[in-house]
Amino acid sequence: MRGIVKLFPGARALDGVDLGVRPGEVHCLLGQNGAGKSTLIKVIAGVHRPDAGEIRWRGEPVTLADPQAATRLGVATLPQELDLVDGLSVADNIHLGHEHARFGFTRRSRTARATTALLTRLGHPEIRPGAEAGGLSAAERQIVSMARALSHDASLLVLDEPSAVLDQREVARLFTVIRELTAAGVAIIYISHRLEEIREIGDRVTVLKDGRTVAGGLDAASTPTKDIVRMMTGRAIEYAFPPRTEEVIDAEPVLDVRGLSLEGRFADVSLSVKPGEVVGLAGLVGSGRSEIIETVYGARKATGGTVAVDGRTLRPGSVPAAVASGLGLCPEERKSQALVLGDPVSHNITMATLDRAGFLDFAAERAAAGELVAALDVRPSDVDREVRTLSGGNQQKVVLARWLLRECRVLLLDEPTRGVDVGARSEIYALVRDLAHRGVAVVVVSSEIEEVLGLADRVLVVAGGRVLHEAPAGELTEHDVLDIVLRGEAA
Amino acid sequence: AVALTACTSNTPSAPAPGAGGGNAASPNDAPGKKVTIGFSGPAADHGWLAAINNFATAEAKKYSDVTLRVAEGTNDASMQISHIETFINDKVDAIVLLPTDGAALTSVATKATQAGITVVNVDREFSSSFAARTTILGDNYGMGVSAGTHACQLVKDKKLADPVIAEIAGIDALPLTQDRSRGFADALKSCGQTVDRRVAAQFTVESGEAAAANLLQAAPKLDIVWNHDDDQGVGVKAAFDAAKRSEFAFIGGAGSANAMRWIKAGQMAATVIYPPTQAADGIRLARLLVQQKGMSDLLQVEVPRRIVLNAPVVTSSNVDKYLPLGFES
Amino acid sequence: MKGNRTLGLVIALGLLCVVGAATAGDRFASVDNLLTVLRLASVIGVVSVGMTFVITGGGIDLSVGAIVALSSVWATTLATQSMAEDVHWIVMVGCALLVGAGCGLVNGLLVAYGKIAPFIVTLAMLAGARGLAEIIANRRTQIVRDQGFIEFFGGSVLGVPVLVLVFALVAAGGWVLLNRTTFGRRTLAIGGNPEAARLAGLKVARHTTLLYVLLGLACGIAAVMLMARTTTGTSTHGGLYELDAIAAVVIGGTLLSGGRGTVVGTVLGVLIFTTLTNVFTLNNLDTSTQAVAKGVIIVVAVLLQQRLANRAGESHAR
Amino acid sequence: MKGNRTLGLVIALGLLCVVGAATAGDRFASVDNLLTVLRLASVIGVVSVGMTFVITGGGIDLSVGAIVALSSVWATTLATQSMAEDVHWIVMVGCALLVGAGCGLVNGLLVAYGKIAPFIVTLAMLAGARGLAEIIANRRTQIVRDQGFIEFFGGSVLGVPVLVLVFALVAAGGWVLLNRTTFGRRTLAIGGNPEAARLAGLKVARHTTLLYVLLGLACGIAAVMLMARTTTGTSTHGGLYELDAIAAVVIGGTLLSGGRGTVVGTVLGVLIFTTLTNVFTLNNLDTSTQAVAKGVIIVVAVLLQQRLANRAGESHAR
Ligand SMILES: Nc1ncnc2c1ncn2[C@@H]1O[C@H](COP(=O)(O)OP(=O)(O)OP(=O)(O)O)[C@@H](O)[C@H]1O
Ligand SMILES: Nc1ncnc2c1ncn2[C@@H]1O[C@H](COP(=O)(O)OP(=O)(O)OP(=O)(O)O)[C@@H](O)[C@H]1O
Ligand SMILES: [Mg+2]
Ligand SMILES: [Mg+2]
Repeated sequence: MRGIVKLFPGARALDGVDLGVRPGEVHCLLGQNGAGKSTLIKVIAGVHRPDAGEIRWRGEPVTLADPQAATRLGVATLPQELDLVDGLSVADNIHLGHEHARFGFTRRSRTARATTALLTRLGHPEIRPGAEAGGLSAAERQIVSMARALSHDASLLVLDEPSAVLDQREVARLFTVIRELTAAGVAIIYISHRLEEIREIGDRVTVLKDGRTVAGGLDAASTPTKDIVRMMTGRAIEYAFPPRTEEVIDAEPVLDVRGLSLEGRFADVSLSVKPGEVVGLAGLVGSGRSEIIETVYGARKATGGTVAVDGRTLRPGSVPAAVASGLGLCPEERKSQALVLGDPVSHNITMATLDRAGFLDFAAERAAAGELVAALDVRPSDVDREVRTLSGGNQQKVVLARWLLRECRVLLLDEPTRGVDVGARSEIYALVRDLAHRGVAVVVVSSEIEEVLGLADRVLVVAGGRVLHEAPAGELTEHDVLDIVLRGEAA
Repeated sequence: AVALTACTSNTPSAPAPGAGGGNAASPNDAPGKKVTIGFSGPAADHGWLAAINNFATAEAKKYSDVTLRVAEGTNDASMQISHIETFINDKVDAIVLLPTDGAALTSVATKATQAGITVVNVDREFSSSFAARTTILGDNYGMGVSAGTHACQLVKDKKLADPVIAEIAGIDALPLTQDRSRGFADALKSCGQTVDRRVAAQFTVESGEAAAANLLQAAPKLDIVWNHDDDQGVGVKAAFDAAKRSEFAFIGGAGSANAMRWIKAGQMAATVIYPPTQAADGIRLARLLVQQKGMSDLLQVEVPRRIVLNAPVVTSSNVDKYLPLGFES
Repeated sequence: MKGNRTLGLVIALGLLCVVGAATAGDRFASVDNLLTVLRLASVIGVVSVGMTFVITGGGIDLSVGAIVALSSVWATTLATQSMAEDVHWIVMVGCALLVGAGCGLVNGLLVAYGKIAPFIVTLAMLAGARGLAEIIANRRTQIVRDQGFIEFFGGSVLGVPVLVLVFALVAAGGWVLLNRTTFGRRTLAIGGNPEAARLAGLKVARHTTLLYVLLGLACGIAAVMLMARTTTGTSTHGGLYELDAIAAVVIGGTLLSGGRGTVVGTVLGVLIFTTLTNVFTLNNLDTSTQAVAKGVIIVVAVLLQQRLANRAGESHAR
Repeated sequence: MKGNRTLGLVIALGLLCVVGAATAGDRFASVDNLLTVLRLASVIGVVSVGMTFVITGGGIDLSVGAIVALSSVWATTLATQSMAEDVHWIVMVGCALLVGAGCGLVNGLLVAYGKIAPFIVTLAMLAGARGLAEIIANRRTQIVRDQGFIEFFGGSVLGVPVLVLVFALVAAGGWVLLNRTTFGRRTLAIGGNPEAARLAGLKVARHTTLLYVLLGLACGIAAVMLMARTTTGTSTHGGLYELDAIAAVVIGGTLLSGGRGTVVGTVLGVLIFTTLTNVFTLNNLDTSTQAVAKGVIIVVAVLLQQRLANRAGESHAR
């Protein structure tokens, strides 16, 4: 690909991108949030038509007019925003558009067999081909999307942040599959914000910045991290966690959860968070962490146990009650659970602060939103832009901004750095720490155990809907956590 | 033709049991064999049809030997067919049917007749004469003719040169509306006039008001307005009053009590009666037919096959005679 | 979930039948009455099955009644009828289907390629088709003269009325199409997530157009059935079918927002509404009371059904 | 985009006026005719403004016409009217508003807390409320006897009819409420993504209920206006208002799926439909031709408007 340009109303998403991918290699695409990675992918997938530039496939110039054309060439993509059809089964989702059929009639047992084979290859034979996609957890959906991309037998496989919601074990499985594919000569374009993954799986790296290629074909294993980060961000960033508060907090806990249960999901979860403390929930995908904090927040109605803020018990199953007493939640799926995609950034930021009846003060609203957008370095920093047009990581910041504006006392973060770039990631870490300093109690759920350990003061290890272990973060290593989880699962 | 074999009391809430209406009482009213009658009509979504229903049920209550089954009113021919089928399954003795569309209900009515059920066809005629034992027709074409003739009379009386004549029709898609309009146009032709403005409403007060409001704008000066239906006429009148327009002669249709009162008060020139007692008459006839009685005012021992009701014009000169017959809509 | 939803409808229908049998006895529980209910359900049933596809695919069609009217009128014009006399009554059937499919095509093209909201397109078609029907028929009821036609569709095969048979065929065909073919899978995908469907390489616009054509065809079939039932073609046929059909589809469990559809549910929905009317009529309720009762029953039935589905869902989760 | 959309409507309305003036001359372009059009637009306009809120909030209401009917009937019963005679006609107004809001409350509670699809709830209300209206009125047209009432609402203030004034007030109030208050913003959020709104701590159920109450109230106001206009209360009032109101709202640019709403667009939508009928009548078109023309005009207008919006959108990007 040479000199690819893509214009959007009011934005130059791609401004002359060059990219060359060889058969059998894993080509990593790096860049900050909004650099244009996903847009480039969509051009390759035939979703967007480039406004300028040339695409060659095995030396021949091609035009990718629509997704079908790309599929015909042998390009399969796993898009960043998981686009599964909720009402269809797993098997149907995977084979949508290239169904096993005879005379238009679906061949169901064959489809099911093919599905099971694919899922087994990805290490998830337990996902039923007949299950409705709408009922799956985020990680399971990611697996299904991956299976969908694999089902095409493509010669170029494009993976846009496939590991964002996966835990270590899952990522390892994914890498095994990728290696199998490359061994068979399949080319892979791999996008991730986790640099260590790039080192592990990547062969070459292309770095994008502001819609331009700043470096192409770097060696993935040998290029120093510092250089890559500088190329991406234009500055050097220490990829490190901010220091914890040393002093012992002896205040009463703000959030006190006792024996919380949700039948069939998790049982007897107790946790308390003091002001200024960061508590992490570590565990594998599907262990029930998301559900625990959603239940704490009142988004799901607990079947047992209590949630108390400042000693006052909250009405179970009532989000407004939780919000009124100072809770805030950044949910796992920002697109479906947090954002009104068609609304401007400013509206999305002020959404949780509208509980009083009355007139709107536009100037104040835009000013407040603008301040937060600047503080969190949301790009572009235009508060009137529809959230839909923001890149994934920037959308995440908008959700964070919402709760910063509300100045809540307990912040529940579910995968806060999902899809967030290195730079922004460290900004978010700093932000969380800063909030803790200001006396906010924070609960963090993340599939990156490293992140939980690095960010939290205290860690609860969750598996199978039970809290197995609780310890100060400093006393645990990644290995310990995995060990506890695996033992817990075996038990 | 028999005009208005209706009951003395026009309000169904105060039935006069056993009374033979304004016409002579007859031994026919004496209780006889038990008769089950099924009645089905269009959706009672406007005053005249509601009056049809009310009169019918009230009439049935007067007879201890009549059991009336009323099917849900509907404007869907297919639904009405299934109502009739239900009646046939039910083995009722007689069916009084005011079809949403005469032609559409013909085949099912024929089936009922073949099943030995006495079918009385009301208002909208079947397309086959084998479908019903007796047909009671309000005369839609005749109604238009009456209105048109009266309009011609007015033109002559007032010596109007080049009069502007307007027509506010009911639901335009219904054949009955077409018949009325045709009658009106034909009668006007006889005195060399034509309809200058024509709007259609939906037989409802509201649509009448809207149609009339627009009509008044379309025609800055009017001489004669014929409104097909007195029920929508309430709205038409409201529009006239709101616009303070009264330069024209306002002729109504159907003959509601409201219209009669306006005529008496000089706010309306005339109305053409279209009796809402047809179905009630149908029920009486159905009962007679099943009990094998004749009509007492006729020498004939059999009920006639076809009765066409008259469409008389009510004006200030004869309103007192008709006022008791006006239906409250 | 889906199974429970259908179960709820079956129970609702069952209860209705019990009430019918209890209040009207043999008059309700007779073969004749059953056939009456089924015959009535047939016409609107065919339209509703078609509507299931359009709604599942994320659309809506307000013009079904008008299309039925136009098809019936066009198929019974003098010209068509005399041609049918010369050839065979199949000409009338063909004409009705063609007109229906044609209207559907116009709807589909405007929605899929004109990118106008389906609500607006079909509202325009509602006005347009009915107006055209009135103009063609000159607002008169056109009588079907071909006895062969009436006898064929008015007849029975092994005791089952042909109309009911047609409905059964359409319903069965619809079920297979929705649940067992790629066409059906794609319909669900397009209704559930059009963007994902596009990414998966589906021809969304073409497929959407096809859905409307399919519904138009169903309207054409319904027009033929109505012509046979009433022996007429008129511009007043199909009045308020849009509401009845959408109601049956939605009560049946198809999501109005698309992406989830059930033909079985639709059929049950149609049967429930038709049986309700039948039971009312047998019990001699007056129309206004019927309307009120209908409103209350709809709400109570759906509430109960939801409870049921939830409870079953919970026990399933355990 | 939004501005362009409205511009498209303004242009459509302008064209319509040009056609009106060209074909009907002074009869169209007179103050009297203008007021007639506005008066006609007022009643359905008030309902449509209310409908804008419900649709923007992600719902739909099919029962508006029935609620108008029930309110008008209840407010003109013998009992209410004689109480009004003793006290003041304001009693009738209060009664209509209360009945409207009450029906809206029932709708809202069933949708928001009963979690039944709005389509089904309001379909049930449509049947129920109209049935109840018929029972109460015994299907008679009840005449308003209070002259004070009729004179007040039939009168004018500074040459502007009171009805038009009421419409203007409702529209202005609606605009402020939707665009300038937290209530409006919450409505947009809830319609745009109810799950996100819920997780942001908004009281989604309560708010949704309020939206239906608001629309019910609008229906009550419309009932009062209709009572003044027609001097009657009857169960046939408000026929097919659901279609008219939804059509005006959707043509106006409010998304049927929720999350985006415009009161100005709705008002323009209502005016376009009313003016269309007026121009047709002035030109003495028969109803069938009107219907066909209406269908074609709707489609062409929307297509043009979309082109316009796209072109403007592109030039904006340059
Ligand atoms: N539909 C659109 N309309 C307008 N602007 C868009 C649209 N889609 C993307 N953009 C803009 O294009 C730029 C590139 O976005 P893209 O999604 O490609 O970023 P990315 O590199 O994938 O970021 P991330 O790592 O956050 O996913 C961003 O500035 C974004 O705001
Ligand atoms: N609505 C639902 N219906 C059925 N199962 C569900 C539903 N939501 C979650 N689950 C299941 O509950 C389990 C716990 O999911 P949850 O999302 O809480 O896990 P988690 O620990 O947060 O992991 P992750 O979010 O990374 O997937 C998963 O196995 C998931 O499939
Ligand atoms: Mg991206
Ligand atoms: Mg999770």
